[in-house]
Amino acid sequence: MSAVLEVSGLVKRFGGLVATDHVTLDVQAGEIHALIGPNGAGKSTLINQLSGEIAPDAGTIRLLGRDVTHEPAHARVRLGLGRTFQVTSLLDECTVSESVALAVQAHAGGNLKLWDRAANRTPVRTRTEALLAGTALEPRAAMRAADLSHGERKQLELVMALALEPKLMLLDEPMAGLGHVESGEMIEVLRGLRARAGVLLVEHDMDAVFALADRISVLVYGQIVASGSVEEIRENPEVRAAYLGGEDELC
Amino acid sequence: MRQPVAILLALVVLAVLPTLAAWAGSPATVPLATRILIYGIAAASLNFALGYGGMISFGHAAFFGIGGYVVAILFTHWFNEAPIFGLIPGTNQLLITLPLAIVVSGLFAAAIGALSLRTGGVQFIMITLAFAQMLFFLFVSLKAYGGEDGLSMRRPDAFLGLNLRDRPTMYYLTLVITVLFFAGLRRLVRSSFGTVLDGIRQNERRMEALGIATYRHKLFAFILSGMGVGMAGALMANAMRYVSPDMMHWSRSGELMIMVILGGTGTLLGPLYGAAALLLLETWLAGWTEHWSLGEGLVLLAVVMFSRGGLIALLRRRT
Amino acid sequence: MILIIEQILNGLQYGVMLFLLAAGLTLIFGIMGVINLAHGSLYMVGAYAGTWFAALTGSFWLGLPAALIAAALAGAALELLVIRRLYHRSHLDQVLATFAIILIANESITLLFGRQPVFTLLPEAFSGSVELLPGLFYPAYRLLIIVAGLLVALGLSLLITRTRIGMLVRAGATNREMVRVMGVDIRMLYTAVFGLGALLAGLAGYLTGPISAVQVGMGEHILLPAFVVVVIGGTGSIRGAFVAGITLGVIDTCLRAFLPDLLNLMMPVAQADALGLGISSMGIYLLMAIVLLIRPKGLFPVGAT
Amino acid sequence: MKAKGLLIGIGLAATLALPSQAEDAVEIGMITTLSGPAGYLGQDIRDAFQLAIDMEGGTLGGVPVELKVEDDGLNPGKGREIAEGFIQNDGIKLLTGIVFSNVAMAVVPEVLDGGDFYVSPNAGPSPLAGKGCDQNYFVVSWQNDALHEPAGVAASDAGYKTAYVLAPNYQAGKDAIAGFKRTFTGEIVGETYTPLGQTDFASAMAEIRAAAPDVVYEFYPGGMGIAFLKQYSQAGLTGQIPLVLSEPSLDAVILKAVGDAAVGVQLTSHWNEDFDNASNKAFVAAWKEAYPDRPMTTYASQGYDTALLIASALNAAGSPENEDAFREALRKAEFESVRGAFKFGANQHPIQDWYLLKIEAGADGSATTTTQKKLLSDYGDPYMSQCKM
Repeated sequence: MSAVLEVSGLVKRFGGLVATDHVTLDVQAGEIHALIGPNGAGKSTLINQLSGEIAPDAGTIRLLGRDVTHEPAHARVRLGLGRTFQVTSLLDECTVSESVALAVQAHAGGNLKLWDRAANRTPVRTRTEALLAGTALEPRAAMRAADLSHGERKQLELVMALALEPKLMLLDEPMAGLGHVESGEMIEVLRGLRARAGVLLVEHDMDAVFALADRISVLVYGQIVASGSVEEIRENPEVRAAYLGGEDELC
Repeated sequence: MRQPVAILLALVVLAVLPTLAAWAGSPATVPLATRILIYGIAAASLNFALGYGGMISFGHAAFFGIGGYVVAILFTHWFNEAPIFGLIPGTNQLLITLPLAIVVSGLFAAAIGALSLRTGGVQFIMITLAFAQMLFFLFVSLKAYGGEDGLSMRRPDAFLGLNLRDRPTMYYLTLVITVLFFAGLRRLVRSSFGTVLDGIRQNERRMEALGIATYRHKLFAFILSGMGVGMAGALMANAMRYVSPDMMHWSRSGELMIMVILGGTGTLLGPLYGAAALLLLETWLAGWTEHWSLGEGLVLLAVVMFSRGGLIALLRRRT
Repeated sequence: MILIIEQILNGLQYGVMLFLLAAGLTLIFGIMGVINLAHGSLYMVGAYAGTWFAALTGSFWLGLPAALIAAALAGAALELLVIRRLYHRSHLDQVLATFAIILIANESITLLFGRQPVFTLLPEAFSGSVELLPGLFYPAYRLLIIVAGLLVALGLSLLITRTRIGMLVRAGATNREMVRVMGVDIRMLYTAVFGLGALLAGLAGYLTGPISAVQVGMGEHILLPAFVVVVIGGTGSIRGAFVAGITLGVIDTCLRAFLPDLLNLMMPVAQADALGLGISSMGIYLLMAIVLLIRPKGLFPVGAT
Repeated sequence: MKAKGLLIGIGLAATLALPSQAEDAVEIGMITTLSGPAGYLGQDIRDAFQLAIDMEGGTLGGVPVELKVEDDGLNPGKGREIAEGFIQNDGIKLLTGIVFSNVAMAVVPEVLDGGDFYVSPNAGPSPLAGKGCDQNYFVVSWQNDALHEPAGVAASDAGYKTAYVLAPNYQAGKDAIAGFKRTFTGEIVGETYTPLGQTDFASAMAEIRAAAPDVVYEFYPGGMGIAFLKQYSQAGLTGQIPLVLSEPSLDAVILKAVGDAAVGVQLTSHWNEDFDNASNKAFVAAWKEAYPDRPMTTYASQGYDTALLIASALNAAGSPENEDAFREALRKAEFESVRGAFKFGANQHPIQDWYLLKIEAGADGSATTTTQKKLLSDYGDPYMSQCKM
């Protein structure tokens, strides 16, 4: 196993508030590493630093062994990072297949070609069809992203991220707002991801976390207070006290 | 499959326009149509940045002026047989001046775009305006090139032995360039780059997450857009045989923007319709009353209040 | 030394003027998200209405309320009839609509008052110069403008920080939804803010009459600098508009006054003159470009949106 | 989508419609600036020109004429468009009216290349006065340079040794300063160019006071001039440092807007309302009757003179169609100019007298401009020798 993501000593301050307090963690290839923590713990801030949208004040981020601390977001994507957003962020005017095709094209390159016909790029089309094949989105291929249901939008984001063939996936609450059935489907999809990439999963849905995660880290007030296997975290008295509190707050 | 038919029909009308105008005893329609086509190119180029790329530039008249001045300055130096800085000889060959105008406008667009694209929203609108104003003031104070009074060209540039002084000839040249331009633009919009640009307009953060260096792509689009406007400016210099800082005035930027909005933002031919509508409206109103701007204001207001998406949307709704 | 103080006062006066216009613009943009190119027309309406009434009554002071009322009414009417329908449209539609308003306003004024610039009264008590320091004579009327502008700034800041309306305005600038949620009649608030902005523009227009020309299109010259102030100050921020207005006024004035001489020290006269001229013509635009390159959201950005 | 094609077709067809056919009347096309801050200049030119026609009962020189006026909006491109419509659609051979040099530069060469006539009632840009002169191009007003030189003469004449000069930072402004400097014999102690359109001159006032010159010369036409004079007065400089200006910086409209603040200012011009000649008296009386509320500007006098010049040529040639006869008649300039003596130089720009005027508090309390003395006789312009026709 090799680390696809290594974070060490990451610090981010907003004024007096320390949103990320010397965070050190890693994600191995083929592993789902879940990051949990109460609201306001700094999970989104951390994710945004990892993706390159916020610059950290200190610490380093290494992606596949390369220091990307000062690389912009798109450069990290080029190196093999894929992500989904907490609030889905799609191209609302594009259809499902156009969206995926654009992701495929973005990955394939040739984005500065002025004189080709994007719609006629056969490899892009084939790959798009392959990515959509068998997913719940396949029958929705001609639908505009804006008209999809919430769960379908979440899925589309995931497919678009996968089109980039990432080595590391940052998933920011993929279960949020999903119904029971949809959640079940999403868990299955995510489980399938493990074979393709390392995953850093930020999630509130504890059932999903316990079902999927190989390792769990707990973030409280910007600090990692515990890290370990599912069982270790379940049993960790410190975690229970600091974060989990009562069982009722688990979900 | 009626669209090709319609376009073909329009082309036929445009092709026989000079004959039609002569027959109707209204030859001034030809230079007017020439100007409409040129403004159409400029507005469509602006639309590439504005409608397709989501970059609301309030300074594109700068490139229009730059394109025009490249032609006029080269002509003046050629005419006076005085090389620029004693080094670069002037020329009156359209085959040199037109590409050069495009390149120089592109360079200015690169510089202005590179700085302006660091901002966004209303700040972007204002900073592009600021750069255009700076260029405007620069040319107003350039005594060597006529300052405020502008530069006159005794003759238009030479091109393949054609007499561009002849209005129908200039018109046909412009028409051919316009057709090529719009065919090229159509292709550009549907290219890989055009697709990516469309994505950036819709959701820049998403495109960044797909690994697209959005800044670089936007800049590239901004440069292409500036080049198109510069080409239009160069054509205008030839059609008018005159350039002045007025071409760069902020109200010209506004006019180009109005053509785009009037015709339909983010549509291929909308800006051309917008240019035609605005110029025809002005010509018609001005011939009718000296208080034409009141009429123009009311018409523009009515268009924006009662139609969304400009003339092209109105047309689509009718058919 | 005296020259420097005098130029700073001049800059202050110009800055105050810019602030009066920018305050309205920045509120309208910050709260309603509308780019109002027609703000200069409201400035013109105030100037014409006030000057006309002053000429009719023979009193500068009676013209003042006329200017304020006319501008505020024009602003409110503009909001009710046109702007209100554009809140949900793109900036582009707003630009087009307000540009159309400029055309309509200019031509209407031409039809009503003719093309000639109109004569403006100067209040008798303020017609001369005051000796502020030994050797420093300063036009009394300009002092009046400075004082009036500073008082308005103070009043506005009290209004914004101490009253319910002000609270709503602030809330609106940061988060439009919040105001709506609070159950406030947002339409009334919008009309009121627009009217207030128009009133300030009308005040600026009327005050500028005696030192400048009241003529058609007078608003367009000052519109661009006012927008520059809004952008430099940070859209939606009254404080930003104030700081940026005053700073810009002073810097612009001083640049024009002292830059050629300063450059003279460093290079030959001819070059220094040309360069100084160029820079001072572009002055405010250059300044804005620099500010935006360093702080893309302006000096005092409002909210996080 | 077939409407696409139709739109273009209909739109262009609309402009094809209605070519107005001339009856017997000679059509004169007037392109002038009627909108925006400078709109009053074009308005005065147009109204005075029309006044001359009306005074003759619809004719000029006995020939029925029809004046077609369009507003160029101070936009060179628009001016050009109007010219093309006049010439090509309406078959008009005689154009006039342009106020501003930049519009003239875009329009005049086009008119002349087609062999048509242009008679300028105002703008007289230098490129068209020297090497670029043309047999069909006549300027009734003045050549731009000549407009400002008399002010320098007046200042020297009055014995001023030091002068402070100001103008907006554009070509006309620099030309004005150059013109003044050419004829001023004293020393220039300060030279300030302000951004075009700027109407706040506070910093300049401070510098003028500091420089303490004998005389100040400024070139600020229109609204800028109004602002300058008001601020000059408020700064307490009026009465302390005299102003000597050329006409555009203090025309009658500016004077009316400024009022008493301008009393004492000296001015050079080629015309004033109080000129004592029959033609001028008739003009003043007719204007006062037609426009009792509007001050009389030199622009109006130039528009009127232009009409009279054209009348004289129409009288001789009948129509501009008789090109050679018409041109010959224009050249002779046999008309009673409201400014008295008038003739054309080799470049068909005026050779005329320049006068010193002064603003004085009038009997009825309002400031008026009175003629002091003749400053220069038979004064031409520096470009005459360069013109080869």
